[in-house]
This record gives sequence, C-alpha cells and structure tokens, in this order.
Amino acid sequence: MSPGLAFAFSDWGPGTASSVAPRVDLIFWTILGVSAVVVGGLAFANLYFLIRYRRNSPAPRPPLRIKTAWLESAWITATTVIFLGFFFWGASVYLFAERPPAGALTIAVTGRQWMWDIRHENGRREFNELHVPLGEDVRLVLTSEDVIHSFFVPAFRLKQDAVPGRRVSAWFRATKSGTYHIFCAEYCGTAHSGMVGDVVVLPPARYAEWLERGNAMEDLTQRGRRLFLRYNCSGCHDQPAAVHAPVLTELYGAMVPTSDGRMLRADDAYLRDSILWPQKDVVAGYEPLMPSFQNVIPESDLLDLIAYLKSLPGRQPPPAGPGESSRPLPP
Amino acid sequence: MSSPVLIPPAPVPGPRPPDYLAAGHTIGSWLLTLDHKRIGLLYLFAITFFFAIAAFAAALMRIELLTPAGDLVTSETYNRLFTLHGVTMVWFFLIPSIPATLGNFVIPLMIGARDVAFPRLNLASWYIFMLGGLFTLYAIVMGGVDTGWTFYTPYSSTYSNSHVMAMAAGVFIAGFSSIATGLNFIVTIHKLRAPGLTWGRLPLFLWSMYSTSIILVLATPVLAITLLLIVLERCFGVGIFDPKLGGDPLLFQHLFWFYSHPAVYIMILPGMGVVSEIIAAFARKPVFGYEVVAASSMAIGVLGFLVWGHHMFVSSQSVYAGVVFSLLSFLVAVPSAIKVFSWTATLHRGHISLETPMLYALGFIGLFTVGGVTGVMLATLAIDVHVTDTYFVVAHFHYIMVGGAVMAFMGGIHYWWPKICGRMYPEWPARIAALTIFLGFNLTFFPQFVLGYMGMPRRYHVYPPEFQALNVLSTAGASILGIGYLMPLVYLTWSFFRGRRAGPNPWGATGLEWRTDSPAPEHNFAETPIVTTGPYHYPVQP
Amino acid sequence: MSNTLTHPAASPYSDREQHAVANHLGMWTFIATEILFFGGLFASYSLYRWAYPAAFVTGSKHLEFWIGTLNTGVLLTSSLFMALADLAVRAGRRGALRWSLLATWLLGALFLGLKFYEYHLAAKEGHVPGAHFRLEVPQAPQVELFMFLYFAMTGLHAAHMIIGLGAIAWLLWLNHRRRLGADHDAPVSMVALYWHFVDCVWIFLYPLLYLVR
Amino acid sequence: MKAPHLTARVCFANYAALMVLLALTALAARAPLGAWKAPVSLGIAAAKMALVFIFFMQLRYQRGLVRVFALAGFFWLGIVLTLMFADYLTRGWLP
Repeated sequence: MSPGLAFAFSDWGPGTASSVAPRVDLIFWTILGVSAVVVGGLAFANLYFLIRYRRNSPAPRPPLRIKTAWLESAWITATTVIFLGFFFWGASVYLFAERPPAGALTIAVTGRQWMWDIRHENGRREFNELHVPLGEDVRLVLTSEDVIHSFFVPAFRLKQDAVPGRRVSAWFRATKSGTYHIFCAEYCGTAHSGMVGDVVVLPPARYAEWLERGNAMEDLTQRGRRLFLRYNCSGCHDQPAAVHAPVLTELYGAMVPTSDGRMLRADDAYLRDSILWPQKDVVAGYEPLMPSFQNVIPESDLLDLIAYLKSLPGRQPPPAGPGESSRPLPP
Repeated sequence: MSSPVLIPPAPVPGPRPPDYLAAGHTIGSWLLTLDHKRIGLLYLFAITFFFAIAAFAAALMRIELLTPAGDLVTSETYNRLFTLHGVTMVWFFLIPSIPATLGNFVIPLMIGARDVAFPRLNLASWYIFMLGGLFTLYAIVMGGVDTGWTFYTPYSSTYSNSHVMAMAAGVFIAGFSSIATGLNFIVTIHKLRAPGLTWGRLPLFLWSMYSTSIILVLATPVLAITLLLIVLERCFGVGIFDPKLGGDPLLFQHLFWFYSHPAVYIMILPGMGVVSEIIAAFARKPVFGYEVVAASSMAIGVLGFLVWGHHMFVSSQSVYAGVVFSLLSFLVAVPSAIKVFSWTATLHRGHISLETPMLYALGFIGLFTVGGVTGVMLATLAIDVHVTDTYFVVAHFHYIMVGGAVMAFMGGIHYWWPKICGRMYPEWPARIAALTIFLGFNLTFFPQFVLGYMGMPRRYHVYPPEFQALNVLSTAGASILGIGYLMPLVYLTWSFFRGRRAGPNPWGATGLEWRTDSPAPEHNFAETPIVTTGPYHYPVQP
Repeated sequence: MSNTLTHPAASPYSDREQHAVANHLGMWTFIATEILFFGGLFASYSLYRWAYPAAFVTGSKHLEFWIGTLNTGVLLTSSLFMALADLAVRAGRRGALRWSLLATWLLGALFLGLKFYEYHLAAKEGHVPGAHFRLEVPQAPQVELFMFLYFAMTGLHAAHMIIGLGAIAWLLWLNHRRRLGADHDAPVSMVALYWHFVDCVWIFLYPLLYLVR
Repeated sequence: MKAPHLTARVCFANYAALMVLLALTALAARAPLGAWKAPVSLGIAAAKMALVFIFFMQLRYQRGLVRVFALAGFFWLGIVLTLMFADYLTRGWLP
C-alpha cells in the first residue's frame, strides 16, 4: 500500500500535461472552493441550530421579522446567478477544447475490442501507444470497429467516445514530456479494463526521429511469429503437422464454416475467440482438439498473435459501415 | 381546531376496529390483499430481498478492487457483478423503494382516504413487479448479463453473449408496475383527498410523490419501448441501433436517458418529501417557505425531463446540444438548492430533538448537498469531459442515491415504523446504526471522488497501482457500511414483534396519518377526517 | 384498468360521481403513458426518415397502399360503433349495446385479418427484416430499417388491437350477464377510450408508413 | 356523467368528417404536392385525431383537468423530439 499512498500524497492528481488541463483545473478548483464555502456554511448553520435550538434549550424563539418571500427570492437569485456564471465559464472552455485548430497534426485512432489501433500521417502504425510531439497541436480522428469505446487521457483532461460508423475528432497540445495513461472510458466488454495504453510525449525532434524509424507493424508481426512458435501454435497449425488442424493462411477476412452449420467471418473478434475459447466455433471438418488459451496468453501477446495472423497472406475484410445513404448521420 | 396537533385524537366510542395486521393471518390474506398498507409491506419484503442481492454483488466488487490485479474473480464475472448491482439496485430497489413501500403505506393515510384509487391495480402492480424480478433472477442464475445497467448499444444489441434478453424483459415488465403505481398515486392525490385538504394544505411528501408519479407515468414507457427495441434487434438481427446496418447507437442513448435521467428524480424526489416531513416533525416547526418547496418539487419533475443530454457530453452528440443541455442542467439544480436552504432555515428557532429519523434526515441534507455540488461540477461542460465515466461520477450518484435516497428511505421507515407495526424501534441501537451508516458511507464514497479526478475509469476490473490506496480506503468503508445496514434489519425485525407499544402519535407530529390508531385500522379512519389547517400546524410560526 | 368491482371493503370512493371522474382521470393518464410508449417508436421513425428520406419512399412503395387505406376506413368505422355503444349503455339499451359492440369487434377483427394478410404478402416477397430480407433496391439496409419500423409500429398497434378485442369480448359477456347499464357504464366508457386511442395511433401510422411518396 | 352529452347525431357527423378527411389524405398522397406532402398528410392526421379526441373520446364534455392530462402526453413527446433533434440537426456544425 505504501507506494500508492506515497503517490496519493506526493504527486496528487492525474498530472497536468496539455494546454487545456490547467484551464479545466482552474474551473474545478473554483467551483470546489465555492462549494466548500456553501457546504461548510450550511453544515455550520445546521450544527449551530441543532445545539442552540435543541428541544429543551431556553433560547428565545421570537417570530422571524424578515419576510420569507424576500429571503427566498434572495437565495434563488444568488444561486441562479452563480450557476449561470459557472455555465458560461465551463461552456467557453469546452467550446475551445472542441474546436480543432487549423494545421494540426492528424492521427487516426481506431478502437477495437480491446485495443487502440493508431495510424500516423506517414502510415506508421502503433497499438496502445500514441507518440506525439511536445507543444504541437494534435488532432485525433476517432472511430470504432465494433462497440463504443472512449479515448481518455486524464493528464490531458481529454475524453471522447469512439463511435462505430462515425468519425469524431478531438484535439490537444501536450505541454510536458513524459508518459501518460490512455484509458478506455466507455464500457466495451470483457477486457474493458485491459484496453489501456500510454501516450508518449516526445520533443519534436525526437518525435520526427521516432516517426521515421519505420513501421511498427513489422515489429509487431515479427513478435507475433515468435509468440506463435513459443506457445507452440505452430506445432499444429504450421504445415506439415502431425495433428489435423486448420491452416491459417488466407484466413483473415474469409468466411469460415463451423461444425454446427454457421458461417462466420474471420475477423479480429473471431480470431481472438478461437484462441481463448476454441470450442466455441469449431471449424467444419475438424475435431475440437485445441485447448483453451484463456489465462495463458496475456492480452498484449494476444494482440501480437492476431497481428501476425492478419499479416499472413489473405483477404482483407470488407469495409464496415452502411452503404450509400442520401443523408448520412453527420460526423 | 386551533391546535389539534399535540392532542391525540379522541378515542372512538365502541369496539376498536381491528388493525390491518390483525385483519387476517393467512398467507392468502397477504397475497390477495387489496389493502394499500399490506401491499406496501409486500413491496418492503421484495425490495429488501433485491437490496441484499445487489449489496452482495457490491461487496464482491469492493473486495476484488482491494488489489490492482484481477485476482478474486475473472473480468467476465466482474462485469456481470456490476451489471447485476446496477440493474437490481436501480429497478428493483431504488425506484420502488420510497414510492412503492412508504408511498403505498402512507399516501392514503396522509390524505385521509380509505385506500388508493385503484386497489386491484395496486395489487397487480406488485405481481407485475415480482414477475419482472423473476425474469431478472432467471437472467442472473443462468449466468448474468455483462452490459452494465445502461445497456449501451451496439454492445448490448449485437456483441454481448450474455442473457440480455431475459434481463431486458425483466426491466421491461417491472416498468409496468412503476406505471401502475404512478397512475394510482396521481388519481389518488387528485380525487381522494379528505374534505378541506386543499392543494395548499398538502404535506410536502405528497407534493413530491405527485411529481414523482408524473415522472413514473411519462418516462417509464420510453424505457420500455427502448428495451423492446433492443430485444427485437437481438432476435431478428435488424439494425435500429447498429451502425453497420444504418442505425445510430446514439439514438439508444437519447431514448435511454430520456427515462434514466428523470429516473434519478424518481429516486430522490420522494426522499426530499420524506425529509421535509421529518424535519418539520422533529423541529416542531412548519417547513420554511412551504409554497416554494412544493413548487420546487414540481419544477424538478418537469425540468428533470430536459437535461438528459448531460450524460452524453463526450458521446459525440452535437456540441450545441451539449451547451443547451448543460444550461438546462444548471437550471434544474436551482430548485434542489432551494430545498436545502429551506430545510436549514426550518431548523432556525425550532424545538429540535434528535431521534433516529432526524439523524437520517440531517445525514440526507449533508450527503445530498455534497452530491448536489458535485452534480454542479458535472453539469459544467469542461469538467464533465474529464470526469465523466470515472469514479467521480460513481461517487456523485452514490451520494445522491445512497446518501440521498437510501438515507431518506431509512429515515422514513423509522419515522413511520410505529404506524406500520404499532411498536417503537429501539432508539439507541437505531442511532448507532444511523451513525455507522453515515460514517461508512462517507469512507466508501468520498475517496472515489479523488480517484475519479485522478482518472480512474468506472467499470474497471484491474487498475494501475497508483489507485490502490484510495480503493483500499473505499473497501474499508464499504465493510463498515455493510455492518450499518445489517443492524436495522435485526432490530427492526425484533421490534416488529417485541418492541415497545406506540400510541397513535409517538412523535407529536401533525398530519392525518397520526390521527388514527397505530397500527392503522384496516380502513384507516373510523370516520373521514376533516382538515381545517395547513400542514405542519405546530405552535411555533415563522 | 377500469376498477369497476365495488367490493365494499375495497372501494375508496364516497360516491359514484367521484368514482367515475377517477376512472376517467386514470384512463387518460394511461393514455398519456401510451403516447410516450408509442412515442419512442415515433421518435426513432422521425430520426431515420430525416436521415434516409429516399429509402423511406422506396420502402413505403413496397407496402400495400389499398390495404392501408381500407384498414383506416375500417378502424374509423369501428370507432363510430364504439361511440354508439357508449351512448347505448348510458341509455340502458342492452340490445343496441350488443349490436354496436359486435360490430366494433367484427370490424376490429377485419382490420387484423387484413393486416395479417398484408404481413403474409410481405413475408412471401421477403420484405420481413432479418435473415430472410430480400429486396433488390438501392440503399437496401436503410429500406430494411424502414421495414423494421413498419413491423414494429404496426405490430405493437396490432398487439393493442388484440387486447382491445379481448376487452370488447369481455364487455359482450358482461352485457349478456346483465351487468352493464346506465348506472354501470364505466367498463364500456373505459374500453371505448382505449379503443379510440388505439384508433388514433393508426390515424398517424397510416400517413407515416403508407403515404411517404 | 355531465350534461351535455355526446349524441348519436354528433357521432355520425363526426364519422362523416373523418371519412372525408381520409379520402382527402389518400388523394393528396397522389397529388403533386412536392415538399408539402408530409406536412399535408400529417396535418390531416392531426385533424382526424383531434376529431376523435374531442367527440368520440368526449374531451369536449370533460372538465379541464382531464383535458390537461390528455394533452400532457403530446407535450412530453414534443420534449423528446425537440431535444433529440437539437442534437441531430446541429451535428455538422462546428463551434
């Protein structure tokens, strides 16, 4: 408990690492201050009345001389005015935070059960890590391939849902180098709490260097191949093998017949399910031999494995989303 | 009748009519009863049962969250636990808690009527509620549901592999029991008031119940149709909420929150009404600004329908809609603030005594105020973006629903307990329980505000280690809270059979319910009472 | 809904007038609930019609215009007979009451018969949304959405009609047992309000579904 | 329960009006009205419903309270539609 406790008291808060963060904090602390005064005042008044006007106290209780209507209108007006002030302040910061600045660096972020798939402008791709340059405006274009996710970086005070079928933008300007949490904040299924990652804020020069270092996709698939050997997937699924098991090339994106007569598309969710719960969708013509790898393969390895399977020669899945529509729900 | 309040009613000549508990002792006399008081108790048993289930789920979650890793239960189980906790607490405990138990029990007594307007519908509503509960229990026993109580699409409609249909059906059915109860109360309050009980003399609990009933009747059907659409979508594979088939998942959120935000007021408005009654009774003073407090109940009921979009500030709804919903949310906070100020002003120059109901009422004021000011923070757009879907929101709505609604429910149970069973609960154990609940509650949920601002998202089974200290504090508080809730269960059950006999009016309170015997006679009043004064006609006037 | 049984112990009312007003208030509150119940579907319909106007025209053209129009007439006529039944019970004319209720019931059944025939046609042509949906038109998914709304809205309406037919059958039975009359008209008035309301829902479904051109 | 009551004459007149409106709306659906089609057909539907509410459902003969309850449902449905479309209609706009 001590490291947590130390954190809680030494470096309180989620960190302040974007241009919007201090503005949000200022509103928060102001409202908190006003609230503390009001709550404290009420608590004091209540306690004072409880003691002074306890049932058998001799305190005098003359009739009230102020008109109640006057008192009531006073506190109705005061409350309304203060609330309207908070509203305008909060809304103005919000509108600022919602308006993406021109010329921002654009990065595509796709949520998928249960990972963040991030593509930079030059095609470099990374998973659950987002490298960004310090001090530059960055615009994220968010979408989802399956359910609703939410891209949340506490240190930036940034949160935006990634909604399937829509592209929504969010922007920030990082003001401090370092590594910060990414959380998925909209409940998205089994491994919702595993859908986390890091934002790495680099000085612009190092960011440019990082960006040029090549496509992370290759690293990922290479690592996936290594894992494929390590977990001995290759023992059955590489040809030739002693066991009669499906070949995995040309699998991703194809339609797969199952032993109970259904047709499934081999998408990410299918691959994932087939590794974790192999008995769920047994491919037609094969025995249900494969053991479950649930709680055996950790989440990060699973992503690499799937990335490797996807890199094998095969078909790409058809683009998701509705066909042509005359008035699409606007982005 | 210049000061009828402190004088117990003149004994009715002739043989005493049997009280409602003595009117029949068979199981049939309970399960087929048309008596609103017995139906209220049937609801009390049912919701206590569901509360226990939901609290058990919460306990497991809190134990799991002691460590950052997921070591007690798997994430599938954890997701089912919080769904179970949410669905059961919201629809099978909080929504029926004060309205269907205390409301059923005291509304006819408070307005001087023999029963509610439609007694058969009232009994039917309990059976509908239980049927909905059975569907929900079936879904739980078969393996549960992992969507969260909010059933967000397209997860619930397409992706979830759990028993969404059974649970949605359970909530759908229970909704009709809400509608029946609300309809009954509206007509009862309109049509069955005793002679002389004008709207301006209506106790504040009845004003709040009237407003609550309007919400029950007008919001619940929208939830029903929305859940029906999810079930149809799962059955037939059509895409009303699925973007792959042309649907819009945000439509679900609009329809869902159109019900579920007002539903928050279904939980808290009756609590405010109970607290108004208790404060007046134990300060021996009329509630300060009666008209404004009554009007604020109605204002909350109506304005509460206009603010649902504040649950969707980061959902990708239009920025402008967000601004409008934020403004309206601030406006709905004004009448709540007025109530808090009025309660405090009521204490001023009163004759205050601190029996258990008053302790709960004071606890309510404190906790509800904290929930209220954090609600103001959440209505502020820029702050909401950061803290929505984090533990900050979890803490906020528990301050409103547990710190507010449950505290008021406990206060109301203690306040009307003598009327329910004709006996007093033991005072000192009850006071200790009230304080235990108050302390345990704060220790459980205050750390969650901090956790939320630090960024810990809700519905997380595993979490980064820096959040552990506060989670441990919260779990420690939850264990105290759990003990606090067990105590009333024990001593109230005991006092139901063995408690000290209570007279018709043990608190010296005003209100028609105190002008008849305890426990109330089967038909409430020997003869229809006639009202000649406003409510809270205590000797001290402002 | 209508609480007509006046078990002396259960009745909270002091007189008939008070009971009648309470019944009406209760029924109208229930109708307000029903408006919001159908309202969720109307809201969904509005959204998708606004989003996909062309698909809705296509979908509407695949419905049977004449059945829809005929059914509207059938329902309006049934409402007339229901109103006449309400008049008959208040005048205490049992014979007229029986014939009006019977006419209402038969017209309601005719409506449902036509409706199910229309469903049958749609099923035969593969217009039922879901796995068997077959419609070779542009924007097929959006047209499917229209067809889904069509089935959901008319299906919910039909469910209400079936409940209404049951209620009218119950009235016929009560009338047969001589338990309705000028001083016992509440069951008829309540069922009549319900029936007229269900009629009003159809009055809107007709242009929203059949007349999108 | 309160005089004056609905009479058979009013019923038949109301029915005739409803059937005329039905014919009108069926014809209007085939007329070249362009963008006015939806408002016309919905306007006629609203008129028909008003007739049913006022005469068949006897709102004309009811006291004010019942009329308020009859309209409440529509008012609340209006809230749903207004605030929901406040979102959808302004989605494309940027601040």
